[in-house]
Amino acid sequence: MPVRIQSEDFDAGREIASLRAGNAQVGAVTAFVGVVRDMNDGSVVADMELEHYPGMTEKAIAEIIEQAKSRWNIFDVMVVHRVGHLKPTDQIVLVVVSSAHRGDAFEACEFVMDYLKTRAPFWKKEQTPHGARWVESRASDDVAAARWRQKD
Amino acid sequence: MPVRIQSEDFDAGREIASLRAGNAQVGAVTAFVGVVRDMNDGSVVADMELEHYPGMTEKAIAEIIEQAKSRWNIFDVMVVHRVGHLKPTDQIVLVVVSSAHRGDAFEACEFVMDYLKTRAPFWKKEQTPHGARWVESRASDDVAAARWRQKD
Amino acid sequence: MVTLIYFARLRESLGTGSEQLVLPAGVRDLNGLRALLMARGGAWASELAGNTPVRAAVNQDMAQGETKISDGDEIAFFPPVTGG
Amino acid sequence: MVTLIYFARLRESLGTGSEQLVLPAGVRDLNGLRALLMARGGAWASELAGNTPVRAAVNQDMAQGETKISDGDEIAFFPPVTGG
Repeated sequence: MPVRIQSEDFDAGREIASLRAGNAQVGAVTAFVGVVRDMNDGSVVADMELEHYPGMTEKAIAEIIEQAKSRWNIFDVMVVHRVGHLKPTDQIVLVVVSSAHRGDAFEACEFVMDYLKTRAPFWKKEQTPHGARWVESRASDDVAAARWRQKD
Repeated sequence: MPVRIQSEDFDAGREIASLRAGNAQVGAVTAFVGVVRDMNDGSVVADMELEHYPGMTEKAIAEIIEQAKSRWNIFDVMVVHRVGHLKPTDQIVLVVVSSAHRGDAFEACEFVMDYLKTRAPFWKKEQTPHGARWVESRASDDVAAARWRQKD
Repeated sequence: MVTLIYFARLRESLGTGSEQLVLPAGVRDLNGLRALLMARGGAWASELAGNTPVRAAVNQDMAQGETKISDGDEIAFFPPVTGG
Repeated sequence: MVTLIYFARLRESLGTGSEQLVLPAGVRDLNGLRALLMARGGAWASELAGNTPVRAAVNQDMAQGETKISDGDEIAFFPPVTGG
Protein backbone atom coordinates (compact mmCIF):
# COMPACT_ATOMS: atom_id res chain seq x y z
CA MET A 1 0.00 0.00 0.00
CA PRO A 2 1.62 3.27 -1.13
CA VAL A 3 -0.23 5.41 1.45
CA ARG A 4 -0.02 5.12 5.23
CA ILE A 5 -1.81 7.37 7.71
CA GLN A 6 -0.50 6.78 11.22
CA SER A 7 0.11 8.41 14.58
CA GLU A 8 3.54 6.76 14.96
CA ASP A 9 6.75 8.34 13.70
CA PHE A 10 8.47 7.00 10.55
CA ASP A 11 12.05 6.24 9.50
CA ALA A 12 12.80 7.98 6.19
CA GLY A 13 15.88 5.83 5.56
CA ARG A 14 13.93 2.61 5.94
CA GLU A 15 11.13 3.82 3.66
CA ILE A 16 13.67 4.88 1.00
CA ALA A 17 15.34 1.46 1.19
CA SER A 18 12.07 -0.43 1.04
CA LEU A 19 10.66 1.58 -1.89
CA ARG A 20 13.56 0.61 -4.16
CA ALA A 21 14.16 -2.90 -2.80
CA GLY A 22 14.25 -5.52 -5.54
CA ASN A 23 14.33 -3.05 -8.44
CA ALA A 24 17.87 -2.75 -9.84
CA GLN A 25 16.68 -0.26 -12.47
CA VAL A 26 16.17 2.45 -9.84
CA GLY A 27 18.89 5.08 -10.28
CA ALA A 28 17.32 7.92 -8.33
CA VAL A 29 15.26 8.28 -5.18
CA THR A 30 13.94 11.62 -3.94
CA ALA A 31 12.46 12.11 -0.50
CA PHE A 32 10.65 14.95 1.21
CA VAL A 33 10.20 15.17 4.97
CA GLY A 34 7.84 17.80 6.39
CA VAL A 35 8.55 18.87 9.96
CA VAL A 36 6.60 20.80 12.65
CA ARG A 37 8.21 24.24 13.09
CA ASP A 38 8.27 26.04 16.43
CA MET A 39 6.98 29.20 14.74
CA ASN A 40 4.09 29.66 12.30
CA ASP A 41 2.44 32.88 11.11
CA GLY A 42 4.37 34.85 13.74
CA SER A 43 3.37 32.78 16.78
CA VAL A 44 5.31 30.31 18.87
CA VAL A 45 3.77 26.87 18.38
CA ALA A 46 3.82 24.62 21.43
CA ASP A 47 2.23 21.64 19.74
CA MET A 48 -0.49 20.69 17.30
CA GLU A 49 -3.28 18.26 16.60
CA LEU A 50 -3.62 16.84 13.10
CA GLU A 51 -7.15 15.77 12.13
CA HIS A 52 -8.01 13.90 8.95
CA TYR A 53 -10.91 12.35 7.05
CA PRO A 54 -10.30 8.59 7.27
CA GLY A 55 -10.94 6.89 3.96
CA MET A 56 -11.00 10.03 1.84
CA THR A 57 -7.42 10.86 2.85
CA GLU A 58 -6.05 7.57 1.54
CA LYS A 59 -8.20 7.83 -1.59
CA ALA A 60 -7.14 11.42 -2.35
CA ILE A 61 -3.44 10.64 -1.92
CA ALA A 62 -3.70 7.44 -3.99
CA GLU A 63 -5.23 9.52 -6.79
CA ILE A 64 -2.38 12.05 -6.57
CA ILE A 65 0.14 9.20 -6.82
CA GLU A 66 -1.63 7.74 -9.88
CA GLN A 67 -1.54 11.15 -11.51
CA ALA A 68 2.20 11.46 -10.81
CA LYS A 69 2.79 8.02 -12.34
CA SER A 70 0.91 8.99 -15.48
CA ARG A 71 2.85 12.25 -15.88
CA TRP A 72 6.42 11.23 -15.03
CA ASN A 73 8.61 8.26 -15.77
CA ILE A 74 8.76 6.92 -12.23
CA PHE A 75 8.58 3.49 -10.60
CA ASP A 76 7.00 3.91 -7.18
CA VAL A 77 5.75 6.47 -4.71
CA MET A 78 5.29 6.10 -0.97
CA VAL A 79 3.46 8.62 1.23
CA VAL A 80 3.38 8.44 5.01
CA HIS A 81 1.38 11.11 6.86
CA ARG A 82 1.04 11.36 10.61
CA VAL A 83 -2.11 12.38 12.46
CA GLY A 84 -2.89 13.13 16.09
CA HIS A 85 -0.72 14.99 18.55
CA LEU A 86 2.57 16.46 17.23
CA LYS A 87 5.10 18.90 18.65
CA PRO A 88 7.84 21.10 17.12
CA THR A 89 10.64 19.13 15.37
CA ASP A 90 8.32 16.12 14.92
CA GLN A 91 8.13 14.68 11.42
CA ILE A 92 4.69 15.15 9.80
CA VAL A 93 4.87 13.79 6.27
CA LEU A 94 7.16 11.72 4.07
CA VAL A 95 7.02 11.44 0.27
CA VAL A 96 9.47 9.08 -1.46
CA VAL A 97 9.71 8.63 -5.25
CA SER A 98 11.88 6.15 -7.17
CA SER A 99 12.82 6.41 -10.83
CA ALA A 100 15.58 5.61 -13.31
CA HIS A 101 16.74 9.23 -13.57
CA ARG A 102 16.74 12.14 -11.18
CA GLY A 103 14.74 14.72 -13.14
CA ASP A 104 11.54 12.69 -13.00
CA ALA A 105 12.05 11.83 -9.34
CA PHE A 106 12.49 15.47 -8.30
CA GLU A 107 9.48 16.78 -10.23
CA ALA A 108 7.12 13.97 -9.22
CA CYS A 109 8.06 14.33 -5.54
CA GLU A 110 7.40 18.07 -5.53
CA PHE A 111 4.14 17.55 -7.45
CA VAL A 112 2.89 15.02 -4.89
CA MET A 113 3.67 17.40 -2.01
CA ASP A 114 2.04 20.39 -3.73
CA TYR A 115 -1.12 18.42 -4.49
CA LEU A 116 -1.22 16.81 -1.06
CA LYS A 117 -1.08 20.29 0.50
CA THR A 118 -4.19 21.44 -1.37
CA ARG A 119 -6.18 18.22 -1.91
CA ALA A 120 -5.64 15.75 0.92
CA PRO A 121 -8.13 16.22 3.78
CA PHE A 122 -5.93 17.06 6.79
CA TRP A 123 -6.42 19.95 9.21
CA LYS A 124 -3.91 21.34 11.71
CA LYS A 125 -4.86 22.92 15.02
CA GLU A 126 -1.98 24.70 16.75
CA GLN A 127 -1.50 25.51 20.41
CA THR A 128 0.05 28.96 20.79
CA PRO A 129 0.57 31.33 23.77
CA HIS A 130 -2.61 33.10 22.57
CA GLY A 131 -4.63 29.89 22.64
CA ALA A 132 -5.54 27.22 20.14
CA ARG A 133 -6.14 28.09 16.50
CA TRP A 134 -6.96 26.23 13.30
CA VAL A 135 -4.24 26.80 10.74
CA GLU A 136 -5.52 28.68 7.71
CA SER A 137 -4.81 27.48 4.20
CA ARG A 138 -2.14 29.45 2.35
CA ALA A 139 -2.51 31.20 -0.97
CA SER A 140 1.12 30.20 -1.66
CA ASP A 141 0.09 26.54 -1.57
CA ASP A 142 -2.61 27.19 -4.17
CA VAL A 143 -0.02 28.92 -6.35
CA ALA A 144 2.39 26.00 -5.95
CA ALA A 145 -0.30 23.50 -6.94
CA ALA A 146 -1.46 25.62 -9.90
CA ARG A 147 2.04 25.41 -11.46
CA TRP A 148 1.33 21.77 -12.33
CA ARG A 149 -1.92 22.42 -14.15
CA GLN A 150 -1.73 20.93 -17.62
CA LYS A 151 -2.74 22.54 -20.87
CA ASP A 152 -5.44 20.57 -22.64
CA MET B 1 31.78 19.24 7.62
CA PRO B 2 29.00 19.33 4.99
CA VAL B 3 30.90 17.07 2.52
CA ARG B 4 31.99 13.48 3.10
CA ILE B 5 33.78 11.27 0.56
CA GLN B 6 33.87 7.68 1.75
CA SER B 7 33.92 4.07 0.60
CA GLU B 8 31.40 2.99 3.29
CA ASP B 9 27.65 3.04 2.73
CA PHE B 10 25.48 5.74 4.35
CA ASP B 11 22.11 5.83 6.13
CA ALA B 12 19.89 8.49 4.52
CA GLY B 13 17.51 8.54 7.50
CA ARG B 14 20.32 9.24 9.95
CA GLU B 15 21.76 12.02 7.78
CA ILE B 16 18.33 13.63 7.43
CA ALA B 17 17.84 13.52 11.20
CA SER B 18 21.30 14.90 11.94
CA LEU B 19 21.06 17.74 9.40
CA ARG B 20 18.00 19.22 11.10
CA ALA B 21 18.88 18.32 14.70
CA GLY B 22 18.68 21.29 17.04
CA ASN B 23 16.99 23.63 14.55
CA ALA B 24 13.25 23.90 15.29
CA GLN B 25 12.81 26.36 12.40
CA VAL B 26 13.31 23.58 9.84
CA GLY B 27 9.97 22.81 8.19
CA ALA B 28 11.19 20.95 5.10
CA VAL B 29 13.96 18.50 4.31
CA THR B 30 14.60 17.18 0.80
CA ALA B 31 16.89 14.27 0.10
CA PHE B 32 18.28 12.72 -3.07
CA VAL B 33 19.81 9.25 -3.19
CA GLY B 34 21.67 8.16 -6.32
CA VAL B 35 21.85 4.41 -6.88
CA VAL B 36 23.93 2.13 -9.17
CA ARG B 37 21.66 0.69 -11.89
CA ASP B 38 22.17 -2.76 -13.37
CA MET B 39 21.88 -1.30 -16.89
CA ASN B 40 23.60 1.75 -18.39
CA ASP B 41 23.82 2.86 -22.03
CA GLY B 42 22.35 -0.47 -23.12
CA SER B 43 24.79 -2.76 -21.28
CA VAL B 44 24.40 -4.90 -18.20
CA VAL B 45 26.61 -3.46 -15.47
CA ALA B 46 28.17 -6.02 -13.13
CA ASP B 47 29.92 -3.51 -10.91
CA MET B 48 31.88 -0.28 -11.03
CA GLU B 49 34.86 1.57 -9.65
CA LEU B 50 34.45 5.20 -8.64
CA GLU B 51 37.64 7.28 -8.80
CA HIS B 52 37.94 10.83 -7.51
CA TYR B 53 40.42 13.69 -7.09
CA PRO B 54 41.01 13.93 -3.32
CA GLY B 55 41.04 17.50 -2.13
CA MET B 56 39.50 19.02 -5.24
CA THR B 57 36.35 16.92 -4.83
CA GLU B 58 35.62 18.29 -1.36
CA LYS B 59 36.49 21.82 -2.50
CA ALA B 60 34.28 21.67 -5.60
CA ILE B 61 31.28 20.34 -3.66
CA ALA B 62 31.76 22.87 -0.84
CA GLU B 63 31.66 25.63 -3.46
CA ILE B 64 28.43 24.21 -4.94
CA ILE B 65 26.88 24.19 -1.45
CA GLU B 66 27.92 27.81 -0.83
CA GLN B 67 26.37 28.80 -4.13
CA ALA B 68 23.12 27.02 -3.19
CA LYS B 69 23.06 28.83 0.15
CA SER B 70 23.50 32.19 -1.56
CA ARG B 71 20.70 31.50 -4.05
CA TRP B 72 18.01 29.86 -1.90
CA ASN B 73 16.62 30.41 1.57
CA ILE B 74 17.99 27.21 3.09
CA PHE B 75 19.63 26.27 6.39
CA ASP B 76 22.04 23.42 5.71
CA VAL B 77 23.23 21.03 3.03
CA MET B 78 24.94 17.67 3.49
CA VAL B 79 26.58 15.73 0.64
CA VAL B 80 27.91 12.18 1.03
CA HIS B 81 29.56 10.59 -2.02
CA ARG B 82 30.98 7.09 -2.13
CA VAL B 83 34.15 6.08 -3.98
CA GLY B 84 35.81 2.75 -4.72
CA HIS B 85 34.09 -0.49 -5.62
CA LEU B 86 30.28 -0.41 -6.05
CA LYS B 87 27.73 -2.84 -7.48
CA PRO B 88 24.15 -2.51 -8.78
CA THR B 89 21.63 -1.35 -6.14
CA ASP B 90 24.43 0.21 -4.04
CA GLN B 91 23.88 3.80 -2.97
CA ILE B 92 26.35 6.25 -4.60
CA VAL B 93 25.45 9.73 -3.48
CA LEU B 94 23.26 11.51 -0.94
CA VAL B 95 22.26 15.17 -0.94
CA VAL B 96 20.16 16.50 1.95
CA VAL B 97 18.86 20.08 2.23
CA SER B 98 16.98 21.67 5.13
CA SER B 99 14.91 24.84 4.96
CA ALA B 100 11.86 26.53 6.43
CA HIS B 101 9.68 25.89 3.36
CA ARG B 102 9.62 23.15 0.75
CA GLY B 103 10.08 25.17 -2.46
CA ASP B 104 13.61 26.26 -1.53
CA ALA B 105 14.55 22.79 -0.32
CA PHE B 106 13.45 21.11 -3.57
CA GLU B 107 15.19 23.59 -5.88
CA ALA B 108 18.44 23.73 -3.92
CA CYS B 109 18.65 19.93 -3.72
CA GLU B 110 18.20 19.51 -7.47
CA PHE B 111 20.69 22.33 -8.14
CA VAL B 112 23.36 20.68 -5.97
CA MET B 113 22.89 17.34 -7.80
CA ASP B 114 22.98 18.96 -11.25
CA TYR B 115 26.15 20.90 -10.45
CA LEU B 116 27.79 17.92 -8.74
CA LYS B 117 27.18 15.86 -11.89
CA THR B 118 29.08 18.34 -14.08
CA ARG B 119 31.62 19.92 -11.70
CA ALA B 120 32.73 17.46 -9.02
CA PRO B 121 35.77 15.38 -10.09
CA PHE B 122 34.50 11.79 -9.99
CA TRP B 123 34.87 9.18 -12.74
CA LYS B 124 33.01 5.88 -13.10
CA LYS B 125 34.47 2.77 -14.68
CA GLU B 126 31.90 0.04 -15.32
CA GLN B 127 32.41 -3.71 -15.73
CA THR B 128 30.13 -5.03 -18.48
CA PRO B 129 29.94 -8.36 -20.38
CA HIS B 130 31.95 -6.61 -23.13
CA GLY B 131 34.71 -5.62 -20.72
CA ALA B 132 35.50 -2.56 -18.64
CA ARG B 133 34.63 0.93 -19.88
CA TRP B 134 34.90 4.46 -18.58
CA VAL B 135 31.45 6.02 -18.41
CA GLU B 136 31.12 8.97 -20.80
CA SER B 137 29.71 12.26 -19.66
CA ARG B 138 26.14 12.96 -20.77
CA ALA B 139 24.92 15.93 -22.76
CA SER B 140 21.70 15.72 -20.71
CA ASP B 141 23.71 16.51 -17.56
CA ASP B 142 25.14 19.63 -19.19
CA VAL B 143 21.61 20.67 -20.15
CA ALA B 144 20.38 20.07 -16.59
CA ALA B 145 23.22 22.17 -15.14
CA ALA B 146 22.73 24.96 -17.70
CA ARG B 147 19.14 25.49 -16.49
CA TRP B 148 20.51 27.09 -13.33
CA ARG B 149 22.71 29.62 -15.08
CA GLN B 150 21.86 33.09 -13.85
CA LYS B 151 21.33 36.18 -15.92
CA ASP B 152 23.84 38.91 -15.02
CA MET C 1 -31.03 8.92 4.45
CA VAL C 2 -27.57 10.49 4.00
CA THR C 3 -24.60 10.66 6.36
CA LEU C 4 -23.25 14.15 7.05
CA ILE C 5 -19.73 14.58 8.46
CA TYR C 6 -18.08 17.79 9.70
CA PHE C 7 -14.35 18.32 10.22
CA ALA C 8 -11.99 20.68 12.01
CA ARG C 9 -13.32 24.22 12.66
CA LEU C 10 -16.79 23.26 11.38
CA ARG C 11 -16.99 20.23 13.67
CA GLU C 12 -16.19 22.46 16.66
CA SER C 13 -18.50 25.36 15.70
CA LEU C 14 -21.44 23.11 14.84
CA GLY C 15 -20.89 21.05 17.96
CA THR C 16 -21.18 17.74 16.11
CA GLY C 17 -18.97 15.48 14.04
CA SER C 18 -21.64 13.64 12.13
CA GLU C 19 -25.34 13.04 11.75
CA GLN C 20 -27.87 11.03 9.73
CA LEU C 21 -30.37 13.04 7.77
CA VAL C 22 -33.44 12.14 5.72
CA LEU C 23 -33.18 14.18 2.52
CA PRO C 24 -36.36 16.20 1.86
CA ALA C 25 -37.77 15.61 -1.62
CA GLY C 26 -36.64 18.96 -3.04
CA VAL C 27 -33.00 18.68 -2.00
CA ARG C 28 -31.02 17.19 -4.91
CA ASP C 29 -27.60 18.83 -4.81
CA LEU C 30 -25.05 20.31 -2.39
CA ASN C 31 -26.45 23.84 -2.79
CA GLY C 32 -29.85 22.57 -1.71
CA LEU C 33 -28.41 20.69 1.25
CA ARG C 34 -26.42 23.71 2.37
CA ALA C 35 -29.53 25.92 2.28
CA LEU C 36 -31.38 23.31 4.34
CA LEU C 37 -28.63 23.26 6.99
CA MET C 38 -28.31 27.07 7.08
CA ALA C 39 -32.03 27.29 7.85
CA ARG C 40 -31.18 25.80 11.27
CA GLY C 41 -29.77 29.26 12.13
CA GLY C 42 -27.00 30.07 14.62
CA ALA C 43 -23.62 28.52 13.87
CA TRP C 44 -25.17 26.60 10.96
CA ALA C 45 -26.14 29.81 9.22
CA SER C 46 -22.86 31.62 9.91
CA GLU C 47 -20.46 28.74 9.20
CA LEU C 48 -22.10 27.71 5.94
CA ALA C 49 -22.77 31.23 4.60
CA GLY C 50 -19.45 31.19 2.76
CA ASN C 51 -17.89 34.16 4.58
CA THR C 52 -15.17 31.77 5.60
CA PRO C 53 -14.37 29.22 2.89
CA VAL C 54 -16.09 25.84 3.16
CA ARG C 55 -15.27 22.79 1.06
CA ALA C 56 -17.39 19.69 0.56
CA ALA C 57 -16.94 16.09 -0.53
CA VAL C 58 -19.55 13.62 -1.73
CA ASN C 59 -18.63 9.98 -1.19
CA GLN C 60 -15.05 11.05 -0.46
CA ASP C 61 -14.56 12.99 -3.69
CA MET C 62 -14.22 16.77 -3.70
CA ALA C 63 -17.54 18.27 -4.82
CA GLN C 64 -19.11 21.54 -5.99
CA GLY C 65 -22.44 23.20 -5.22
CA GLU C 66 -24.03 21.58 -8.30
CA THR C 67 -22.86 18.08 -7.36
CA LYS C 68 -25.93 15.81 -7.15
CA ILE C 69 -26.65 13.98 -3.89
CA SER C 70 -28.97 11.11 -3.16
CA ASP C 71 -29.90 8.53 -0.56
CA GLY C 72 -26.98 6.60 0.89
CA ASP C 73 -24.38 9.27 0.13
CA GLU C 74 -21.64 10.28 2.57
CA ILE C 75 -21.40 14.07 2.49
CA ALA C 76 -18.66 15.99 4.30
CA PHE C 77 -18.20 19.70 4.98
CA PHE C 78 -14.81 21.09 6.05
CA PRO C 79 -12.47 24.10 5.80
CA PRO C 80 -9.73 24.20 3.12
CA VAL C 81 -7.16 21.53 3.92
CA THR C 82 -3.93 22.30 5.79
CA GLY C 83 -1.94 19.07 5.93
CA GLY C 84 1.60 18.25 4.85
CA MET D 1 58.85 22.32 -10.45
CA VAL D 2 55.12 21.55 -10.85
CA THR D 3 53.11 18.46 -9.90
CA LEU D 4 51.11 16.87 -12.72
CA ILE D 5 48.24 14.49 -11.92
CA TYR D 6 46.24 12.33 -14.33
CA PHE D 7 42.87 10.71 -13.63
CA ALA D 8 40.61 7.98 -15.01
CA ARG D 9 41.03 7.18 -18.74
CA LEU D 10 44.04 9.52 -19.00
CA ARG D 11 45.82 7.88 -16.07
CA GLU D 12 45.40 4.49 -17.71
CA SER D 13 46.37 5.57 -21.26
CA LEU D 14 49.39 7.57 -20.13
CA GLY D 15 50.47 4.78 -17.79
CA THR D 16 51.09 7.13 -14.88
CA GLY D 17 49.06 8.83 -12.15
CA SER D 18 51.42 11.72 -11.39
CA GLU D 19 54.82 13.18 -12.02
CA GLN D 20 57.04 16.10 -11.05
CA LEU D 21 58.14 18.35 -13.90
CA VAL D 22 60.52 21.30 -14.16
CA LEU D 23 58.69 23.93 -16.21
CA PRO D 24 60.78 25.12 -19.17
CA ALA D 25 61.16 28.91 -19.29
CA GLY D 26 58.74 29.38 -22.19
CA VAL D 27 55.82 27.44 -20.67
CA ARG D 28 53.55 29.87 -18.85
CA ASP D 29 50.00 28.57 -19.31
CA LEU D 30 48.03 25.33 -19.74
CA ASN D 31 48.17 25.55 -23.54
CA GLY D 32 51.98 25.67 -23.37
CA LEU D 33 52.11 22.76 -20.93
CA ARG D 34 49.81 20.66 -23.08
CA ALA D 35 51.98 21.28 -26.18
CA LEU D 36 55.05 20.26 -24.17
CA LEU D 37 53.40 16.99 -23.06
CA MET D 38 52.08 16.21 -26.56
CA ALA D 39 55.62 16.49 -27.91
CA ARG D 40 56.34 13.25 -26.00
CA GLY D 41 54.37 11.49 -28.77
CA GLY D 42 52.42 8.22 -28.49
CA ALA D 43 49.53 8.25 -26.00
CA TRP D 44 50.57 11.74 -24.85
CA ALA D 45 49.99 13.14 -28.32
CA SER D 46 46.74 11.28 -28.94
CA GLU D 47 45.14 11.73 -25.49
CA LEU D 48 45.89 15.46 -25.25
CA ALA D 49 45.08 16.35 -28.88
CA GLY D 50 41.50 17.16 -27.91
CA ASN D 51 39.81 14.53 -30.10
CA THR D 52 38.34 13.18 -26.89
CA PRO D 53 37.48 15.92 -24.43
CA VAL D 54 40.07 16.68 -21.73
CA ARG D 55 39.53 18.93 -18.73
CA ALA D 56 42.19 20.49 -16.52
CA ALA D 57 42.45 21.96 -13.04
CA VAL D 58 45.14 24.23 -11.60
CA ASN D 59 45.50 24.04 -7.83
CA GLN D 60 42.17 22.18 -7.66
CA ASP D 61 40.17 24.80 -9.56
CA MET D 62 38.77 24.09 -13.02
CA ALA D 63 41.02 25.86 -15.55
CA GLN D 64 41.16 26.88 -19.24
CA GLY D 65 43.97 26.83 -21.83
CA GLU D 66 44.89 30.43 -20.99
CA THR D 67 45.12 29.78 -17.24
CA LYS D 68 48.61 30.78 -16.05
CA ILE D 69 50.79 28.20 -14.34
CA SER D 70 53.96 28.60 -12.32
CA ASP D 71 56.36 26.81 -10.01
CA GLY D 72 54.70 24.94 -7.15
CA ASP D 73 51.34 24.51 -8.92
CA GLU D 74 49.34 21.28 -8.83
CA ILE D 75 48.02 20.68 -12.34
CA ALA D 76 45.56 17.90 -13.17
CA PHE D 77 44.30 16.52 -16.50
CA PHE D 78 41.17 14.35 -16.68
CA PRO D 79 38.12 13.44 -18.78
CA PRO D 80 34.76 15.19 -18.20
CA VAL D 81 33.43 14.14 -14.79
CA THR D 82 30.88 11.34 -14.37
CA GLY D 83 30.03 11.18 -10.65
CA GLY D 84 26.74 11.32 -8.84
